[in-house]
Amino acid sequence: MTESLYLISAVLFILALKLFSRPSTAFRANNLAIGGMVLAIISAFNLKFADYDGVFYLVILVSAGLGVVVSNRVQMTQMPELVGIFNGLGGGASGAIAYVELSNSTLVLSDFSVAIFSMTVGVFTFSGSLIAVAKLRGKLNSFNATVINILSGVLLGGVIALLITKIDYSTEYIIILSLLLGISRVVLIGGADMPVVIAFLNSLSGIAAMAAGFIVNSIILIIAGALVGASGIILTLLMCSAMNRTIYQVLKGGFGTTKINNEYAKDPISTSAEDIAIQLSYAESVVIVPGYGMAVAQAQSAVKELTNTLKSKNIGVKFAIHPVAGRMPGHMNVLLAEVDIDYEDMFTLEDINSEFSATDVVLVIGANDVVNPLARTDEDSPIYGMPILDVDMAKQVVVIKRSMSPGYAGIANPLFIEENTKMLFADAKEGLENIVKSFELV
Amino acid sequence: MTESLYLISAVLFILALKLFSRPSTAFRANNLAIGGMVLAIISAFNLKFADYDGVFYLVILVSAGLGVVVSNRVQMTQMPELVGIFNGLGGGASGAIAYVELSNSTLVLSDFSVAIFSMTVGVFTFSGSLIAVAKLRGKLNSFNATVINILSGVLLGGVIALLITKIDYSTEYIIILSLLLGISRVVLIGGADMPVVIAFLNSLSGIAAMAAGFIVNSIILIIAGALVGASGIILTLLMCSAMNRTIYQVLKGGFGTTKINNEYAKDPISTSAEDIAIQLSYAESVVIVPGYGMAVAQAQSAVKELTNTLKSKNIGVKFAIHPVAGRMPGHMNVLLAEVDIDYEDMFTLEDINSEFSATDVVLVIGANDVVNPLARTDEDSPIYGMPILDVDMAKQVVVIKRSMSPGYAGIANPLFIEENTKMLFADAKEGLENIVKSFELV
Amino acid sequence: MTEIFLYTLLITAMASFIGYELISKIPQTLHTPLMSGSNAISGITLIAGILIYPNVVDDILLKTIVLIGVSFATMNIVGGFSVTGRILEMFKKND
Amino acid sequence: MTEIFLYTLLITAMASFIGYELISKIPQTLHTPLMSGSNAISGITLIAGILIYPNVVDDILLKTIVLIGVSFATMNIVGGFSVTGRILEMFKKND
Ligand SMILES: NC(=O)c1ccc[n+]([C@@H]2O[C@H](COP(=O)([O-])OP(=O)(O)OC[C@H]3O[C@@H](n4cnc5c(N)ncnc54)[C@H](OP(=O)(O)O)[C@@H]3O)[C@@H](O)[C@H]2O)c1
Ligand SMILES: NC(=O)c1ccc[n+]([C@@H]2O[C@H](COP(=O)([O-])OP(=O)(O)OC[C@H]3O[C@@H](n4cnc5c(N)ncnc54)[C@H](OP(=O)(O)O)[C@@H]3O)[C@@H](O)[C@H]2O)c1
Repeated sequence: MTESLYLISAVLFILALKLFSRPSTAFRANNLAIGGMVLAIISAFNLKFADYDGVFYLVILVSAGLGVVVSNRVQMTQMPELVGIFNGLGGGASGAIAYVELSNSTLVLSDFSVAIFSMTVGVFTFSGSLIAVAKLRGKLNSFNATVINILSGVLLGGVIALLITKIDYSTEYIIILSLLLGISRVVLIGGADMPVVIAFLNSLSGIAAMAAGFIVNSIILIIAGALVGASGIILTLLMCSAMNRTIYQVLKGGFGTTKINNEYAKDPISTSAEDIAIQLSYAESVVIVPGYGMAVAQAQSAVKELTNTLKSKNIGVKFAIHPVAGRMPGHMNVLLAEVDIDYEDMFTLEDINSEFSATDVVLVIGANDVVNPLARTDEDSPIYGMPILDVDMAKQVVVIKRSMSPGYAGIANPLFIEENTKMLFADAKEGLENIVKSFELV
Repeated sequence: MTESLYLISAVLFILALKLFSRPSTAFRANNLAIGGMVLAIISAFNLKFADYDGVFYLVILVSAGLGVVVSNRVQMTQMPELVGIFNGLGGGASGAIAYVELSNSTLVLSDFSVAIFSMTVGVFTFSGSLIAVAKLRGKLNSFNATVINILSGVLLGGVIALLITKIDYSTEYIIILSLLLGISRVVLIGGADMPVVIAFLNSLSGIAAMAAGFIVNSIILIIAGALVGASGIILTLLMCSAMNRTIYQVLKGGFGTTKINNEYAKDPISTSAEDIAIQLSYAESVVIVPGYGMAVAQAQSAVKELTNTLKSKNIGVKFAIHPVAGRMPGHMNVLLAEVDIDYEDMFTLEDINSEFSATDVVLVIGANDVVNPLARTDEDSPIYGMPILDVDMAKQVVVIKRSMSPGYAGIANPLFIEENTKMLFADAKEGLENIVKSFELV
Repeated sequence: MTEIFLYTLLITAMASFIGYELISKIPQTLHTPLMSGSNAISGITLIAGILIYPNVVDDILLKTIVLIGVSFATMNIVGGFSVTGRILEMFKKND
Repeated sequence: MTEIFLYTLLITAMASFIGYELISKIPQTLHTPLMSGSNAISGITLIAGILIYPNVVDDILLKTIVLIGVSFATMNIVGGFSVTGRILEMFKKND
């Protein structure tokens, strides 16, 4: 009887995804998903709680506690890393379970291959995710692409050879090779492509769970795994198309490593916080474009303060959010939501691009590639064809960043030297705070 | 092996529904659904074609031939009736199969109740659909509601009583009672509510098929039945909400039978085809609102001619289509598509309502309730709250209908006596043809 | 409750959900062909007729009734798909 | 191929399809919590750990490995849902 609870659990997961489609119902959706998970767990125990020893419950308790602590301590700017870590854990779990199943000699051949698959994918996800996190934290640089490509080829060949020749005792080798494969694959990919990698690995961890479901014959694992698999794939494709690159190009690696002539034809017009305050106070409509720099500077509260100041002067403020601004999809939205900015004021690229020409001042805060007009004009540029926010159409543009150095794509941004653009060279947080202070003097 | 073809069949049905969402892919969707059906049939035969005698194949062949002939002969204006008839056949088929299953003494109790359910629903759908068709054709009038309501109650009681007391030989009684129930239920409902009834019965025929699937243990029957059930329910609810009535109110019946004071406070301004031609030739933007009268008059070709004439004079023409204009959802769209009017020129209520105030002339062709402003203004009106096309906001309105008689809801329409409204009292087809002719003289 | 029955229930629920999601997205323009097309699909009961026919060939009454069901379902399927095709052809032309 | 296996395949296909349809509709604003939430769901492997643990209690190595898997999955689930809740709370405030 309890075993059939998974039916309800599946329905809850699906309903959760459905309710996730609106900010106002998404919180409830998360609770439904939690409910689905709890039911699935109860259904798995099937009232045989006594079959489990103290260690088992202790491990669950301690791990759950750890999960709570970590998730409550983490800063919103570190979400990409956190998702990466959890993802690695999920993959590792599937890998471990599949390994144990493989040692069960009664497995039929089809289950055996599924278990091998689950283990390989799980372990690959585990090591790949950890490397991705290290890269996100900037602790690794891209290695020489060709060498590592050859290495990965050899590793892959090794796995296959072992699979064909010596099935019985090769599981440990496969684990090691999968680990290496995950490391060597991800190490090749540029740091800012890590969000794509993490979404992709997330999809894989779902697929590994699904495969585990086929082995232990649990339909809820299959369903949940399939849902996660679909989610990861969609986010991956979405990021790729927002960068106008194929998933193959991203996972092949090497992007952002070619050196490009990045000299500017003339000097930018630099400005001061006071001047920006004056300029803003004459505007009727302001659009703020946040980017990765806002996250780095933890400048979201300062953004909120500036927004309040502008609104108190009856100046209209909107936020234009590029799908890949920052370091994960929806990253900017979360940071802005954290400081209570209404999601109704956040606009997507499609919704706001036609409005820039009627905007008085656009304030670009630590964003770079997502507002680079070369994506529209320069066919040779690595970002050519990527849909960008057309801020250069606005009457005036103000950019806050620390220097003229390029963004992730490593290319110069002619927006910075345009006639209607002024640069404020400062840390985003300090810069914004200074602007707010200057307002009090205006 | 062949038995597992139903997996592909299920996938094809689902893909078909997905592709149905755009006019450009819907034709392909229909072919996918046909493919799914063929596979399901092959899968059911499971290569045992020899187990079936000549009569069986003959029946299939003749019925298929009949289906083709009827579907190719039918006029697009008769679609509501055709759908009603096919629906009845589907229900009847489920009823017949369930009856035969019931005579199989090895049924377990749960299967037995499912079979009873399938039979009741199927037979009910059969008789109800046929009455609905008769009503659509105007061959029946609404009976005295109270008497028939009591009768249906007694019938329903009888079915239940038989079910409880004497399970073994009661199947024939149940069939008769279900037949009667279908007749008596539908007979109560006003003629123009028949589309809702038919969509509802369509949903029921899907549910009957689903139930049949549980008995013969065929998952593809269950899936297809569930899909049809969902489709019918959605269309039912959609029509109800477009009329601002609940499904309960519709199925209870009696709508449109109360007598209302329908006298007009003043006389309408009547006009001639020549005057309309002149009026239209001075317009820059024209919106055409087709209604049931266009279907009755088979005026769609004349509409097309007028559209061509207007477009050749660089006058913009759009079509405003109310969700329940005509006698089934999408009815007007099909009639217009039949004469090659582009579906991009057809607008829904939400899309066009804001445009009327900027429209020079609105041409209402045989529509009535869907343009009745009382729905906005008169709380006592039976159609109060129904979303309508706000044609009275336009600069000028021209209405083509034969008389001042009301539409289905049986209430007067103050639009007809408004100052900026002119009436052309004529059959829609003749009237339009005269307007086109007059254009040649202008 | 056997596992297969539970799976069947799950499939039923999922199919209804998928139907609901997909059909909600179909625009008003296509509601008439949607009605006639889904109507055609409801003739799927033909499958049930095929499955039980071999068991009843010896009983002339039951055989006749199955044949009636088969005939109805076939007309429903063939006629329904064919008229839907006719309608959708009209929409295709516009491309 | 047993019937149950076929049903399982069907359920897999339907679940993937439902996932694809529903997730495509989630707006960009919610992509970060979507990622962390679906991530939490992938900890469902915990179920597999629960199911196989009783079979391996006698083998200390296997038992340890299952426990590692269980621990990872639990952190993934609890941490993932909890941080997702934290994020979504921020969006809720706005109503
Ligand atoms: N979000 C995703 O899902 C995702 C996924 C894959 C790839 N990406 C890639 O990530 C990039 C995102 O574009 P983006 O415009 O947000 O970022 P970006 O192009 O990487 O530029 C960020 C800018 O912020 C500035 N910055 C750094 N720290 C700062 C601080 N403390 N204060 C002020 N400014 C600071 C940097 O300039 P200074 O050093 O001069 O200050 C830098 O130019 C794109 O190239 C995109 O393709 C994103
Ligand atoms: N479409 C659906 O799915 C659906 C479903 C349920 C209910 N309904 C109901 O059906 C009605 C549809 O509204 P509607 O505006 O399309 O139709 P309507 O309100 O029924 O009015 C149709 C008008 O057409 C005129 N007419 C009839 N034959 C004509 C001819 N040969 N030439 C010119 N005019 C002719 C009639 O007036 P004369 O007799 O003066 O010519 C009549 O007033 C609504 O009440 C709606 O609630 C529709």
